[in-house]
Amino acid sequence: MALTREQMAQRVAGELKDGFYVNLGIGIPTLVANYVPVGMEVMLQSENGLLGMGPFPTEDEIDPDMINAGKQTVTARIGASIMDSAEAFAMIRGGHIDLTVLGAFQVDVLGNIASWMVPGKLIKGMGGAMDLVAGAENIIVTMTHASKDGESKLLQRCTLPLTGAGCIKRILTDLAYLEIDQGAFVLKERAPGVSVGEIVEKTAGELVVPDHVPEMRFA
Amino acid sequence: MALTREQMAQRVAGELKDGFYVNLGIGIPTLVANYVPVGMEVMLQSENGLLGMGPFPTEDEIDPDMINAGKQTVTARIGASIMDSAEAFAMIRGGHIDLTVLGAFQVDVLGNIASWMVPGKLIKGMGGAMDLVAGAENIIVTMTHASKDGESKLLQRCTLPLTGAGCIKRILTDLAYLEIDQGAFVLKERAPGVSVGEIVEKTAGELVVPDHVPEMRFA
Amino acid sequence: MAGFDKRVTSYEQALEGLEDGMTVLAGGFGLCGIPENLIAEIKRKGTKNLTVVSNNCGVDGFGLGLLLEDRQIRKMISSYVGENALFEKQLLDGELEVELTPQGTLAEKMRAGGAGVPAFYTATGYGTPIAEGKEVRQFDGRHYVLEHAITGDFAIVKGWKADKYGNVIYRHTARNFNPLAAAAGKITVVEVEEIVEPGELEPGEIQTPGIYVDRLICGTFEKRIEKRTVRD
Amino acid sequence: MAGFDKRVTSYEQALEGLEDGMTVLAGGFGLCGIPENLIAEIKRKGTKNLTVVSNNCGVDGFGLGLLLEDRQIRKMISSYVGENALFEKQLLDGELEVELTPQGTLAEKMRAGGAGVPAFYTATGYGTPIAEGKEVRQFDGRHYVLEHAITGDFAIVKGWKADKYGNVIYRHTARNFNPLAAAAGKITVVEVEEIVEPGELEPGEIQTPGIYVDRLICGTFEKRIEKRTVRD
Repeated sequence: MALTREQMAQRVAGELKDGFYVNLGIGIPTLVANYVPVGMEVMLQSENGLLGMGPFPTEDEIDPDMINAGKQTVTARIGASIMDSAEAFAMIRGGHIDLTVLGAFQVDVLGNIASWMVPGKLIKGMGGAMDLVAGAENIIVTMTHASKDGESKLLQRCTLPLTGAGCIKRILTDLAYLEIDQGAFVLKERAPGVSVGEIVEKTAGELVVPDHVPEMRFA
Repeated sequence: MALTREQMAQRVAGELKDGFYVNLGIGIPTLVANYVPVGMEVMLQSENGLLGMGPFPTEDEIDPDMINAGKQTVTARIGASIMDSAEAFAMIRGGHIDLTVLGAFQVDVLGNIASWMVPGKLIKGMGGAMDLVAGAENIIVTMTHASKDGESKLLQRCTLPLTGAGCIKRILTDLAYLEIDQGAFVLKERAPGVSVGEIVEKTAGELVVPDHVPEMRFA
Repeated sequence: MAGFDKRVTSYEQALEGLEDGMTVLAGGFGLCGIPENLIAEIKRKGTKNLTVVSNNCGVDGFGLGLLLEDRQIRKMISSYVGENALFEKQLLDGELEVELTPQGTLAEKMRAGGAGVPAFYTATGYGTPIAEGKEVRQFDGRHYVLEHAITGDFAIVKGWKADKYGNVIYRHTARNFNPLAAAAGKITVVEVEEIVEPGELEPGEIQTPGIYVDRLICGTFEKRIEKRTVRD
Repeated sequence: MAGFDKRVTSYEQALEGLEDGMTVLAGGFGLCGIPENLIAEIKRKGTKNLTVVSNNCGVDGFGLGLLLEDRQIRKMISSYVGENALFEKQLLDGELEVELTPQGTLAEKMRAGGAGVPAFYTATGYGTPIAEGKEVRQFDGRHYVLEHAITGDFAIVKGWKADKYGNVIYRHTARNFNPLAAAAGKITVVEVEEIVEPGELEPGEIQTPGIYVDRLICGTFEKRIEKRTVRD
């Protein structure tokens, strides 16, 4: 069975470490915050200028001057700091963020990522995505393995305009966890009940399948 | 008579305007602060990170965490702000300082200035002088017209290593106030009692002498 | 004292000298920390053919979205132009030009503009359409793109509190692009919620020193929320 | 909570891993805001062959001057090396290398190092010995010099107050190069006068966010004054 959005978030949370500064993109990445293991602490960065994002506010706490990069009203946790946008991106560009999780349209075997533009559709803009993929040392892409039409999103070469070149090493899809190594996807784990055959079939780019591909485990 | 250091400072103060942000170098430039005309207000910047330098502290006010770019203990005036050194120089480099006054060893007809190094002597370093001459829109150099040995400091070409190239337009010496225009010094004013002849004699670089060269006036 | 008193008494005065065809830098992220009254004054003034540098372009009917209604903006330099029907229409009709710029690069370009750095290298956008036509250079084996500074004829900025010297502090994440715009404007106009007595702001806590500020005005703000999210 | 608790309990721990030949960025201007106890610990440790990036080199017998006594510094990158007899002697004897860098360029190089900008253009130093061997380029008809970022294996920083998360504020002009060094160190060690309870520092007033800080220690400081000037 393909992973649910919640399961994908839960699996990504398994990559967190105590004391990590983390930037979570919009969508599935945002859900990762719900699965931080008990006893572990991470600090969430929001690239508009907030390090140490807390939960959404209560009705009473809502403050139009306190929003995240998704423009949602948020709170600041104990230990938070607030800075201007140049400083927030200095943090990102300077490689100070331990982990960035973001969605994508396509990823290829060279670690290229396309996530911001589909030619012919209206362009909304890349926001901070290009800075994040160029700046973070450690990025996990979350996306469905294939589009609704069944087209693979793991390609030999991205066909959409890139967000970043050669910057992705780890991908979590609804079917598998893969790493990119020496110009190929390497299948590391499969979703419970998903066969290697299905993953092979839905992966357009070169895929290395080890002898043993363990199933992901969820608590 | 050649101007005293105090008179030189007083003459430079005549170039101040109400609301100017000003950076004063060490030596004679520092004295300019004593001659700000009554009813006029200027804000002094110190490039270590203080905008709005006040007077020296009283014994009781002395604070080792409050110093100026000359490393002297100072105070902050009402309306002051304190920033890190990158921001202090952003202010300078970005052309936000209205007037910079600094000393020099030599100036030439191209507006080159040499003020930081005499080969063969120990080099102490340029500090912020190179940033100041490159960043300020408006610079006045104060220096004696000639060295103690009688050698002119206003040259056709500087012989000492430069602090900045083509950035000086105005010079106040103990003998004259001059401007640089089209590759020559232009004699604008002479110190009271100093003859045009003496200035001509002590100026090595090309000098334009207008028909009428007024004497400086001091209140 | 007049020399450092940056206060003006009307929004008309605040934007005196703003002319057709100028470049305006605007603070704010989404609708958070936008100079909403200065934007409204630009609409009232009817200035046309503007290049506006702002991370976003407001929404339909609020913020910079207001300036689209009378086609006052010729070109936007932004990272995300958002959910704005009128924007979409003008873009597709070719009435509006958009120069998309990654958010961090946009912030750094404005910072560079204020700091007198004409150009800098960044890894952001290497190998993407953003790098097309730009110089690419390797440092330590990694590729970087040369990006140029941005400055504006005017900067319009929203602060929280200021003193009459133009020393400004911002509130929470309403800081965002505001101090960057403030430093990069030839004429910088700041509107704030409160003008406090001189000396009330500690020198060390000031986020935009008055040297960057030409005009200061106290306003009242709607502070519309774009995405109201709450927990139980 | 352990993950964000940056506190260490000894100066030995604070500088664990500092090795011969490393590059150390030091905050401070003159003797103002220098990490005096961390410098003293480097002396105690006896680490040699260091490259030290600091605007100044202390004075004889205090601050970075201490590290000259046992010839621990191989190279200084500074704007002004000051009035320091031992410094002068080692320089003339060829035991010490000095890379003079204009003060604003030094600050910007450190800022660039922390911010992931590998290089930037500045007008400072154009046409002077500082520009020799460096790329010069014109923007808008003016000449600029290409300068590269500086980072350090360690940064040693003096703050005023911090919380255990490593969020730091500085006091008055003791800020100077400290936040720049903090952001540009691979391992950043901050010593402060006081460690306050979490939540005591407002998020918006923090000058060095904890993300830049690896180790935090509370010390006592002499705060020697270099030029004591008073008015009557």
